[in-house]
Amino acid sequence: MEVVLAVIIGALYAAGLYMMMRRSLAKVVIGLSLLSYAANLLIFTVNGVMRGRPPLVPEGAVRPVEPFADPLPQALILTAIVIGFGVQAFALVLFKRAYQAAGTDDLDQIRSTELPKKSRKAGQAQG
Amino acid sequence: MTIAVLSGFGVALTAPWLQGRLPRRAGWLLILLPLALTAWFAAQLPRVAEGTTLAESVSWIPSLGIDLAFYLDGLSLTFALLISGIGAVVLLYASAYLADDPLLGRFYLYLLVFMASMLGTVLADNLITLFVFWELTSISSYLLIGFKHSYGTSRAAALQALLVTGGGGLAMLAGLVLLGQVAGTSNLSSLAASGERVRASDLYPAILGLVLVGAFAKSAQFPFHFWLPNAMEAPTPVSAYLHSATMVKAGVYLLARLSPALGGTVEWQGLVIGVGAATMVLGAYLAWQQVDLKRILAYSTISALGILVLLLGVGGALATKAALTVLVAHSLYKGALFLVAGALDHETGTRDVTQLGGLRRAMPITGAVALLAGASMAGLPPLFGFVAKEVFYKATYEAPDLPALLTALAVLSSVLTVVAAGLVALKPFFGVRAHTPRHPHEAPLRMWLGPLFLAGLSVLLGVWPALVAEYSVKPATEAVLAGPAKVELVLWPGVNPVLALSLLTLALGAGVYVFRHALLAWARRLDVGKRLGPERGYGRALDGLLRLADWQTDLLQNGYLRFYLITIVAVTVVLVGYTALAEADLSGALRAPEMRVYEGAIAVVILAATYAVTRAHSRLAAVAALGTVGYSVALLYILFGAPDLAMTQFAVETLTVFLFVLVIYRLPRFATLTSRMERWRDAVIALSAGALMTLLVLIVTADPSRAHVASFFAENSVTLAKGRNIVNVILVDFRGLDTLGEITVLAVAAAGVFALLKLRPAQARAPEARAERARTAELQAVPTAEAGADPGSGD
Amino acid sequence: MTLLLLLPLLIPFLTAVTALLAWHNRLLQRRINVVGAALHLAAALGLLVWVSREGIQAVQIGNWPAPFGITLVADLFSAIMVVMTGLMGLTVAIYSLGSIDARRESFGYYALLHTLLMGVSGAFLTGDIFNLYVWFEVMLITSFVLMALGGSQEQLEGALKYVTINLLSSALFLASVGILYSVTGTLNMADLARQIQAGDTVAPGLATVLGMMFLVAFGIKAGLFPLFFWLPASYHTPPIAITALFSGLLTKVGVYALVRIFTLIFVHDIAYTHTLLLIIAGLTMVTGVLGAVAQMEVRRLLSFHIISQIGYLLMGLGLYTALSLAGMIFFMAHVIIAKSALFLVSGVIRRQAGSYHLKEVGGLYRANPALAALFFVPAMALAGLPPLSGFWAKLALVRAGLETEDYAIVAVSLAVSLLTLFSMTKIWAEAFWKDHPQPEHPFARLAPQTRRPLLLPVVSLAALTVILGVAAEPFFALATDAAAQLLDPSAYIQAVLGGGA
Amino acid sequence: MDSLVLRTAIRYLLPLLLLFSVFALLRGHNEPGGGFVGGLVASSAFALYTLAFDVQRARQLLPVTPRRLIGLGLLVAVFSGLISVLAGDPFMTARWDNRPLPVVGKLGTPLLFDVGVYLTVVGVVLTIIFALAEEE
Repeated sequence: MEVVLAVIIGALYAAGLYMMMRRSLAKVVIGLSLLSYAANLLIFTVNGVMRGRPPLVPEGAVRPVEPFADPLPQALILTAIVIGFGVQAFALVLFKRAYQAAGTDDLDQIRSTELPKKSRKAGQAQG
Repeated sequence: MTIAVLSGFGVALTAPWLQGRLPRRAGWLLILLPLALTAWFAAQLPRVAEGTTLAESVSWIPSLGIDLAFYLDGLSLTFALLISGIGAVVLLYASAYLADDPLLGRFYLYLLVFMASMLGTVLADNLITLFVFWELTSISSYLLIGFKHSYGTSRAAALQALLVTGGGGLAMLAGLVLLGQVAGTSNLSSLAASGERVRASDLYPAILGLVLVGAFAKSAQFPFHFWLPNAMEAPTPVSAYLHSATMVKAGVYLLARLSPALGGTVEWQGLVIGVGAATMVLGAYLAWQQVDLKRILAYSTISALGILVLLLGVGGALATKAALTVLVAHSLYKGALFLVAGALDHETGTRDVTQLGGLRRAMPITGAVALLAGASMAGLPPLFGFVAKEVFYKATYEAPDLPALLTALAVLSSVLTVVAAGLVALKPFFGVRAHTPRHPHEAPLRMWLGPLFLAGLSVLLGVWPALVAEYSVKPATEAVLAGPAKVELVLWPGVNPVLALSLLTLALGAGVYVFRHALLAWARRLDVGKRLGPERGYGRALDGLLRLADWQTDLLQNGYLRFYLITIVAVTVVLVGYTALAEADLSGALRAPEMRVYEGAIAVVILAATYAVTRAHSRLAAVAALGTVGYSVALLYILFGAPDLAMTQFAVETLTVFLFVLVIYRLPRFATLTSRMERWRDAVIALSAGALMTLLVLIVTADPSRAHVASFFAENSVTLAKGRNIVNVILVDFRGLDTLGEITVLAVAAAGVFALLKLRPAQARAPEARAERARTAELQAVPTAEAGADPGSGD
Repeated sequence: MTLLLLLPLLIPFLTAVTALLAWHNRLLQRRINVVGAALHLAAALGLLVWVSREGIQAVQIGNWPAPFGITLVADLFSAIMVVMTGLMGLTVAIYSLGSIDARRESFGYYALLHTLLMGVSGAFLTGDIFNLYVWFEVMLITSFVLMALGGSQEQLEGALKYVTINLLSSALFLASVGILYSVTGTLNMADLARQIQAGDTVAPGLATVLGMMFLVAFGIKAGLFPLFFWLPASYHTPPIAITALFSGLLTKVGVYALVRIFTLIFVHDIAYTHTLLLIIAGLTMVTGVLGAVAQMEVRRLLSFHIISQIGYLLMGLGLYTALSLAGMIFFMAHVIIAKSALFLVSGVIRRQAGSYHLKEVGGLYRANPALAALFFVPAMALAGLPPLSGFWAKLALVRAGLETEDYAIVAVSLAVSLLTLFSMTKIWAEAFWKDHPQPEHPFARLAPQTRRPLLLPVVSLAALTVILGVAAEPFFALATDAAAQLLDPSAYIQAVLGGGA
Repeated sequence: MDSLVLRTAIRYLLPLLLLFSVFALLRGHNEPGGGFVGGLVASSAFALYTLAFDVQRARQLLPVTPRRLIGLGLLVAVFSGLISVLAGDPFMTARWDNRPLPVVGKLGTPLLFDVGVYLTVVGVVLTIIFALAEEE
């Protein structure tokens, strides 16, 4: 299964990065989402996928039944998912506000903080 | 000695305050310091003349092997006396010259800092300590050249001097560090002993080159000379002090100081003599063509510095003696002449020699000083300049290599120097009284006392040269040669070829002076310096630098987010990918997939949904596809034994979709903005990054058997941590600190969303109005970020 | 005593929470802010004293033995960095009192400020690579919010790029940690060091690949060439107090992380990794300083200089000798102080002369001589002029480079030093020496209640650059000790894992 | 999104979901669940309520503002870790009361920590959702 998951991870990365390279704000934020799926799934996959077998100790026992999935990556991913959620929420709202402030969602026109010297009016070049 | 150096810095810091308190007396009070220093150094003369040296050392930064070490021998004492003595003269002079300047306090500050740094430079016994003071002279020189800071020319000249000498200084730093490494010591006084080792080292050419660049830049040697005439933007006392008598001689000092370690080789002689000779001739050639008094003096200073460097290149007792004699003579007459030029400027309002004439009645004392100092410069007996020129000629005449050429060049430059002396000392005071912008009076006492003293010294030492020979030139020569030397100076050496050359020089000089107008026209036609000179190179380099900087910045920091991302991704792919292919074991990465049908179904769904996200034409479709990916990933988590992950992923996914829907509807519809070419390019880069990650996963999963800390958690989760859900136990106990950080992230994100939505700029315009995009106008007058933050609404 | 390791995290955390709960009481928040920052600095100094007396200290959070739980660990380098964090925190906390507007204050500015300090301190003190990720995220999200707080168009546009690029870096960081765990089975950095040195659990080639991934992930945060784009795009947009804080701390955390992993974990193939670091260092210096040369806006100019200075820090790491690492640590302290001082001064320039743009200001040399001095000293320190702090830092690096015969990087560093001097004199000539372009420009006097909070931090920082330079010995000796600890990680590993492990 | 079905459904769903969220929180130490999941479920319930009605009414449902909830959650979390510091152990060393309770299992500081997580998550999600919904 790792091979298939590896392909999925690659696809998620590729799609996420591709979306981030678009000019539209909305696509960039979607790309960020894909990227975090990819990273989480990557951690999950490289640490050995095992069908069934959650890292739970049965009632009354003192240790889980072997073999069981490594609980640590799961905890890491859980942390990463939650952090990712917070950051995504912020990014979403930030992008929305940036759109409102700049009046466009075309990133090629959102350059007012660093316009090159010679093209102060380049803003409308590619409307 | 340490106190002598450091007191200057201490007093300097009080100067602005003192000037504020006692505007009339501050100058008189401050001059006590250089006077005291002069007295102290003068008191050391007899002992040093006997061959004793003084050394002091305070530990400064032992971790770097740097001591605040000072060392006084004949060479440093000669310099120290010039620095403190002329310092006193200049300080006194400046108190009158700049009496009306509101920034006089700061002037004293800079001047005293400079004086202390210069003393530090010539007294330092540690290579790095020397460099510290050396750079301090550069920076105080910067502040002094730019003293008339309102003028663009002053600022440009200050910058030029700083860049040229500072750049040379940096090269020198590398040279000094290497020298210290090769010699095994950073003590200047013990460097001579390791001269053999240094000269034999592979690094010797590099050390020599780097140190010479620093010394030449500081001492205005060709091709770095151009900063010095431009530095005449400084107030005249500064020119007199820094740019003729002291700072520019720091390079000469360093050459003299390091010649026992570095000198005597073919490389040394070739470079030092060559550069010195070129500078000597060039300076003299340019000096007499100038019309500005200060520029005449500046170029002739360059010429004199060339002589000094040339003589140190020749080396040996005779040339070294000559160098030190010229050094003293030049400092005395050139300092005086600069101050005279300042007085003329101050009284008449111009420094243009063509506009000056017949002032001897209006300014008799200044005129007399000019005459004496000018005579010394021209090399007329019985002034000290004559003595110096005699030994200079003798040294070239008897030079071991190329004596004829060197002597010819020496005579040539001296002839032109005579002309320059005439222009400065005769032209303004004799002949027809010219009309000047201001009605001239004699300069005030404080402005003629010092120059008169210096000119007087030129006479005294000319008549009695043994005085300077015994107390200064001889011990200094011995210090340079690192051994005993027979040094005598006499006013009248008898009739010999050298005397003949001196007379010839005067005669030719007088001739050229008389016919200078005709010769000038001829020389101007021939002039190539303006077109090809190194100053033009400096200008070009500066322009080129600015253009390069603009080009690079526009190229890299162009504002296109996607360009940034593409670059970063490409760099990652290249760096990580190359390393993976070159260094990692790829075997095992290629293997057949193994899976169950329902797993395959989920995989297909994820891949299809992922593709759909990238191809979606509507926002809703994209979000729906994204959600599908998220929920499918959660399914995978369930299948592979991660129920907690799955629950969290489900919940988070639901909320995320909810947020997306709330927000993304506020954004415009999807539109295809990029060209097909760009999309392909991006797809290739993105896919290669994806492929890289796939490869990494395959490499890593090829060998699944590893000992993990997991067994510890399994072992102790129930017994010690009292929980059966190991994932949760990790989150709240084993790695609770992660979770604490994590909820902090969440809290801040919430605060951020809240602030973004509720805190708007004070004069926010409606988005619709923005969308109209009066873009250009807006960019010109970007309301700054702090518009609301600043004085008005600020707190 | 182990509490000292925790206090640099707890104090800002509690300060932030208190400020959050005192949401509507602005005055109380302002007071808490200063008290919290002062306590943080005091705790940091206490930690430094403790570590320099007793050696490397570690505490196992939750009392779980390493490498199973999370370890907080302070060696001298960490402790020095925490002190710098405390110093920046206090200076900016005070400066903010006089420069941050009431609206930002009432939207949680002070809570955010202290959360940032917590995140940064956490990153410096953690001994666990995933925990490092968490602290990075705390620091990042807080910086995102601070960057955008106020919501002006410039800020939002800058933040947009800042956020996107940094999230890319975080995703890469996270993936690298995941892979690292899968091949070593541990997240504890000391344990990682041991395993990769031993070379039996993980193939050295694969370890190098991981090193490259971390290099890119941290390199983005540190602002290395060619990954620095987010920095000049955004650093000049928020209020100057925030910019100063960011410049002092954020990129430095990236550098800290690079130093940590490339002295502790990935030192198995120095010929490859550290040579690469040197090449990147040179390019970072040059592109950064050229960017600065091209700017006429003070904040942008200084922002590009941050990048250039990062190059020097990386040079110290890449040379990887006792002297170069000591120089790097000294440089770090120096540049944090000098650069923040310059940013804070530029805020005063803006107030008095009316703009951040060099074409639009001038005349301050006469109007405010004290400010001129307060600019000149840190500016010259940054340019590496002796005997100020920057000189000793550069001298150590140059000497280390000449000793290892890496002449190219030495030549580049010296040339860049000259260009730094050039751009510092540009600000000096334009803002101070030149007359104001409007002859009758009124130089705003600082109101008494803003004067002290604005000038006190600047004066202190400028004084520090002088002290760090003139009395460099104790600081350099400390840096030398810290470098020795970095170069020989056995004490670190011992402190974290204990004797038997 | 005016939907009578949703409104009616949420009236009954809300208490159920909240109850479930607390259940997920409390049993999280032994079965899948925990503070995060619990907090997310609880806040989803309020999110649905907001969707069905409006922000005002959703706010009224809460005894404290979400912002307070965040502060409270953070304080509880850090306090649970500080208890052991007072006893001289390292930060976050767990302390347990060994008498098991029904549903909850044993009481201990990690559980208290999880309660802090729960409160913070609810506060955070509600802050975000309310702020966004008020934009509409």
